[in-house]
Amino acid sequence: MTRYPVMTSALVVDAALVLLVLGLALWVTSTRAAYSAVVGFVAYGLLMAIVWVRLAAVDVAMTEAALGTGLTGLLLLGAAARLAPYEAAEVNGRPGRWLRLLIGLLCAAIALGLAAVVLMLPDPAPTLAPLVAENLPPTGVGNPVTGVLLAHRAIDTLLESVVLVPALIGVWSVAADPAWGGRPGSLPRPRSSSALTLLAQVLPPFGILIGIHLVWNGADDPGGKFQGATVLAAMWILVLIAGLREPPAVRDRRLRVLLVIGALVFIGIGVAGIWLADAFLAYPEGYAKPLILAIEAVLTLSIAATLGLLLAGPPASDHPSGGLYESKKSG
Amino acid sequence: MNLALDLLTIVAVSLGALFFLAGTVGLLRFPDTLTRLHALTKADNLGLGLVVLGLLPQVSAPLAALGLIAVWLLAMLSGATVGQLLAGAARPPDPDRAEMPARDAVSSHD
Amino acid sequence: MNGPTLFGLCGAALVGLGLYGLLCQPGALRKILSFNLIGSGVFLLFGVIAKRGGGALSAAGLGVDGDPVPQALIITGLVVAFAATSIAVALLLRLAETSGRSTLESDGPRAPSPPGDQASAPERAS
Amino acid sequence: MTEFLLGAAAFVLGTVALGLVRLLRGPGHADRMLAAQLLGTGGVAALLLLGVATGVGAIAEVALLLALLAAFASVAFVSGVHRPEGSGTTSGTAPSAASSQNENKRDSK
Repeated sequence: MTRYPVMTSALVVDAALVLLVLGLALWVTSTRAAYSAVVGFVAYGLLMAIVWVRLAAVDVAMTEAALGTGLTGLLLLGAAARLAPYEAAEVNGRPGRWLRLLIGLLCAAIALGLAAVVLMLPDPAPTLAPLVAENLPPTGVGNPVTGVLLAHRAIDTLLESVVLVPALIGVWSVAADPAWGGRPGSLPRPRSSSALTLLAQVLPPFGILIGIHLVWNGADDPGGKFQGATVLAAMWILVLIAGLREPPAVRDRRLRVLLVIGALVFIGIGVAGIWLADAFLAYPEGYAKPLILAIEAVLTLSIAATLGLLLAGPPASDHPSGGLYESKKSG
Repeated sequence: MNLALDLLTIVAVSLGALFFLAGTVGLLRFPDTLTRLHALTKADNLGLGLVVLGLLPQVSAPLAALGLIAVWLLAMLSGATVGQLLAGAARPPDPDRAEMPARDAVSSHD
Repeated sequence: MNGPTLFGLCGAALVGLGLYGLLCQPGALRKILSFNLIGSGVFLLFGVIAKRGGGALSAAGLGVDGDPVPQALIITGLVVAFAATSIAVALLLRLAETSGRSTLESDGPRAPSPPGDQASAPERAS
Repeated sequence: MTEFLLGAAAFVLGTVALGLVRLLRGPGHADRMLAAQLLGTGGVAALLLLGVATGVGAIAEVALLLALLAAFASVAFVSGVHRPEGSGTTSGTAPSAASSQNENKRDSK
């Protein structure tokens, strides 16, 4: 298993990918209709997943595939559809021709500067990989990325899972006052269709299986809680869109506990580490792997719920079928 | 034996690639959304299916083979559903629009 | 020219493109998209550094051939970028709902169009 | 064999990339989404080919994820098309300064 068995074919794939990615990026920035730009962006995320595979970052590729094409696509496509009526007025805000030229030149200069940096990267490249490989066995996990996320740089991961909660509070906080505490209402509610219902009934069991598999496997192989949580969130949202379930009301106390339990368990184990292993977020000898798995399991649930609710948007109304539009008409 | 399996891989993967090409040509050349959708679903199911078939002899672990088949089945399931949904979106079942060809409905309402 | 360098140059170009879109596109949703492109370009640069720094792990027989530290950072970054995008989209939808516009320009007082009256949106003078 | 599989991956990618011309041309949102859908399936095929060619089994799981979530974007698309129904007849009324190549191609039904 050599890294580049055949240099030329591999390089052709890479070059094709780069051209495609740049072409789509150009389309996203330059096309006039926002909806087309968003569709281009979804395709762009898909290609980026393949790019990550080519860069030997399979963990990242999974995250990109799940977040970039799945959840972000839903979020942005929905927003573009709802913003379409306002779009015609946007043309007025365009900067003038000369200003655009100037901006273009400056951006090109920045890109060229970055390109120069890429070409001048030190060779041999500095790396922390040997250090990680050396320190991986004590953690008991076999996937170096998971090891970094949960053992070596656990503070980053903790802050990240904490930061998702304020992000959700931020989304909720743009709700209109009377709607506070109600059910999220940004999800699209298409006309009920048997195909959609079928998809929402058949796909989630597979999705949940794959999500659990990703989390469980993430200890030793590519995968992990973010990827698994994204899949779980996507399945939940699919069920909500199909109308098989209603999104939970924001004031629901059990929901709120679910949202923060992951970070709390993480912090709790981290604080316990001060006494048991002499450092915040350190794991006692021999217990690293079970503790990491426990944290991953609870964090997965919390992250999945948070991601799903981020997509579902701010609370809209208490009306069972109430979207934003219904609540506005009545008010 | 090995040669035969390799040959199977080459034939099936090439055929699959060909179906992708056919699907693309159809997507580009066919006159309206529904016929394009038709071309696309052919490429989806047959192209991917043939590629998976071709790759099966090349993987050693049975679990990996199972994974390949699972990918194909999932793609079929979502492809079929999405085909339904997109077709519904391309031609909404309103009586005043139903008789129009999809492309006219698309461009004339602007 | 090898693969990682190619992707590195691609990342640099993405940052430039995204920056241009962020500055020149008037629509706020387009700005969000462009901002995501910039972020994606930065992640790509990180990924190239991870790939270049790899090799030691594959030698150790772990089967992963990139520096896991930048890769872990990219994963964290992707999730946070999604959270930030969802906040931006929520703010933007609320802005459109209350003020009837989807741009960020603030010059001059605008007649507030009633929320939901979407037909009147394009008639506002700029 | 590796070379052949890599070549096939490049071919499939290049082919579905050609399909992206449909993304440029439209004319409707549905057509654009079709191009993205084809790119999705082609991407899954290319990933499977790459995975077997390089011997990294986990790549197949990326393909699995893509296949699982490809339907998702299309569901969003379909729901998005129905949402602004009846209210989105504003396109084309704006004074478009430069060449409005896409202005009239939006199907805002």
